Amino acid sequence: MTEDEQKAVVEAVLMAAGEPLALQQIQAVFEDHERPDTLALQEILDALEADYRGRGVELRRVASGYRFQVSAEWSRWVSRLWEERPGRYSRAMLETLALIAYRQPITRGEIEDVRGVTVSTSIVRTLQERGWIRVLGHRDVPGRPALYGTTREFLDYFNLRSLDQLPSLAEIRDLDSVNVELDFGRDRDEAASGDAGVPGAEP
Amino acid sequence: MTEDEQKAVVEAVLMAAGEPLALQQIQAVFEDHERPDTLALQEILDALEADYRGRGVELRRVASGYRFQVSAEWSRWVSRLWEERPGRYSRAMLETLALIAYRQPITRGEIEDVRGVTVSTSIVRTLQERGWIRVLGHRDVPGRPALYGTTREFLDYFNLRSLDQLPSLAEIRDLDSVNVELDFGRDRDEAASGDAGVPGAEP
Amino acid sequence: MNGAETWEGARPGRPAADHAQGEMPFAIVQGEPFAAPEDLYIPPDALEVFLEAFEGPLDLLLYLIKRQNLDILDIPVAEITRQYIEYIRLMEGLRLELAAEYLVMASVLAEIKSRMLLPRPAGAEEEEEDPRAELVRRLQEYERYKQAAADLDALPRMDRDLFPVLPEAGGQQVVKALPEVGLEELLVAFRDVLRRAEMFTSHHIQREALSVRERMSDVLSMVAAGGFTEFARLFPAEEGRTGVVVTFLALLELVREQLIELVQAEPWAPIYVRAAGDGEGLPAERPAERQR
Repeated sequence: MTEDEQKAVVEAVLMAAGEPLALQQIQAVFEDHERPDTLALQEILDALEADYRGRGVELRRVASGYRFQVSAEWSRWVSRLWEERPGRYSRAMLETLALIAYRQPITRGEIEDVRGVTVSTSIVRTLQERGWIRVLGHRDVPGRPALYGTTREFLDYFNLRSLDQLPSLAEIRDLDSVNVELDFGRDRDEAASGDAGVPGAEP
Repeated sequence: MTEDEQKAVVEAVLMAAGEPLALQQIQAVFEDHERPDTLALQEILDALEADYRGRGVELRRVASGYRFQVSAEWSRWVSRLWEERPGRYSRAMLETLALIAYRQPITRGEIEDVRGVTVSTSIVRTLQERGWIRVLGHRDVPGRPALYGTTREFLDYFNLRSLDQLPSLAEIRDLDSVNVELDFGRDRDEAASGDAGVPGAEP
Repeated sequence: MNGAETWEGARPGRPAADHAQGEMPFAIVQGEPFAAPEDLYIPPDALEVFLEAFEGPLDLLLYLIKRQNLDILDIPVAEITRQYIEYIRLMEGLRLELAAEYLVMASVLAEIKSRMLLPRPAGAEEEEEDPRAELVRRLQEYERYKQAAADLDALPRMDRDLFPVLPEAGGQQVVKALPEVGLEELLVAFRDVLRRAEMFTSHHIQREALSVRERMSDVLSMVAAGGFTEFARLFPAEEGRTGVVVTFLALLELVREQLIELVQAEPWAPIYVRAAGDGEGLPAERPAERQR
């Protein structure tokens, strides 16, 4: 077995192992007559380390041996591999957000009064985590419910300078007659997510 | 972002993915302004493929995209890392899989006709669970039997880019070759039309 | 030709020994060739092993043919049938469970054999089909897929010949992409909820109110930090006249909704704003540094 072949075996074994390998573990995959001694193996490892310097992966020595790892430099890109496809917000979430935008400052109880159904804690939390709503204060009634309002991020996201750029009620009422294609898109979305109000993405 | 950086990102992403990545999947990890177009990405992939030629791992294009893998050349050493030996597939399973691969779309009854024995439900289920075959539709005959075909995962697993990389089927000789006075052309035609469109089938 | 030849007899150039001598096929048992002469006791499990080695009657027939180096296109049906039946009998004698397909094949062979022995009518040979044709086709068809299966098995495949690379990739935590929402989507949702609540007919919400409501939120969050905010600080000078009006309306609405309180220690003293229920006494000193 040539040195190049030994090196290829070491590279292959380290790549496939999925965990750090000690020198003895690497040596164990060789048959007796082809096995590099510790010194030769160390040289091979040094050479591999040099080969991979500045590349997408690197050979690193850790406590329990050697392993290949994706260079930290590129982890930002690699992590995008595992990005989940974005879900969709439920109808309940959108209605809650719209009511907070138009009627702020507003408590959860007041939203529920208008919607006629309970507003789940998770909806409120999701909107807060998204940075679109915030607690402005608390209404001075028993239970001191939180008063919600929209944020700067909300305006930015929807590309608004201020809230009064939102359409008026009259404009909203006419939405269906003006935006036929808009309605179509909504219906399709509903069909895709099963049913309006069924949480698509909310946790 | 320089070309070298793009190349390192592609290398890191492919190494980390653990499965074949399509060009679009690789492009998706880049932000808009740094993303290589398809041509540039293809060049990067070609360069990476060349970089790894003759080494312990190789960049291989299979059905679902590109994947880094430990070359078959070194599998003897790599498999010594693990106690467990990979399972063998029974001839019944391999023959069933081969018939589905070469003759798709094909029903279970048609497989049984060729093999001369019953195809057990468990074989079909196992192949489906492995993700190697899928139901393509149903033949429009009484009982509406399922038509099976192979998947991209099947090709990926067997290191293939497409069905026409499968080894060619042996030719079917007819009795003409020894028995010229007899006309068995009908049989040959039947066999040929049964294999229509399947790679490696006789002309 | 005299018109009375059988199919079998008409076959030219085939050594007669081929079908005349009828050797018993043998099995491989524990790696050793296993001869099975008629008079020898064969342990049942050995035959089980043997039978398991075959994928069915076609496979067994192929074995019998290949083993004797016979041309698949020119099978000595009588002899092969004899060997095949002998096999089946042996299995049955040992009460091995035999798949029905083996028995079906036995009768197919017997039928071909009898057709082969029938005299061929003279002059009709062009239209006549070799009784073996269908069997030969099936055998070849099976053989090619048997070979294809072997070829498939020989392809380098994952987990046996190829292995995925598994470098450490730093946790692989899933980054959850946030859903996108279009403004239209939001507005349609709003329209629907208002419709349901029949609020289009009421006068709860006016277009003008929006800037006021926005300002209400701003004021509320300014005073929510606790303590007092000086009234005048709520009117940024750069907003001009409109800004003053909007803020003033917002303050009135907030007072009306009992969300804030306005406090003045004495006439002409500075007016302070605080969140409702934030019931502390008036500040002795100006507390306004806490805001903004």
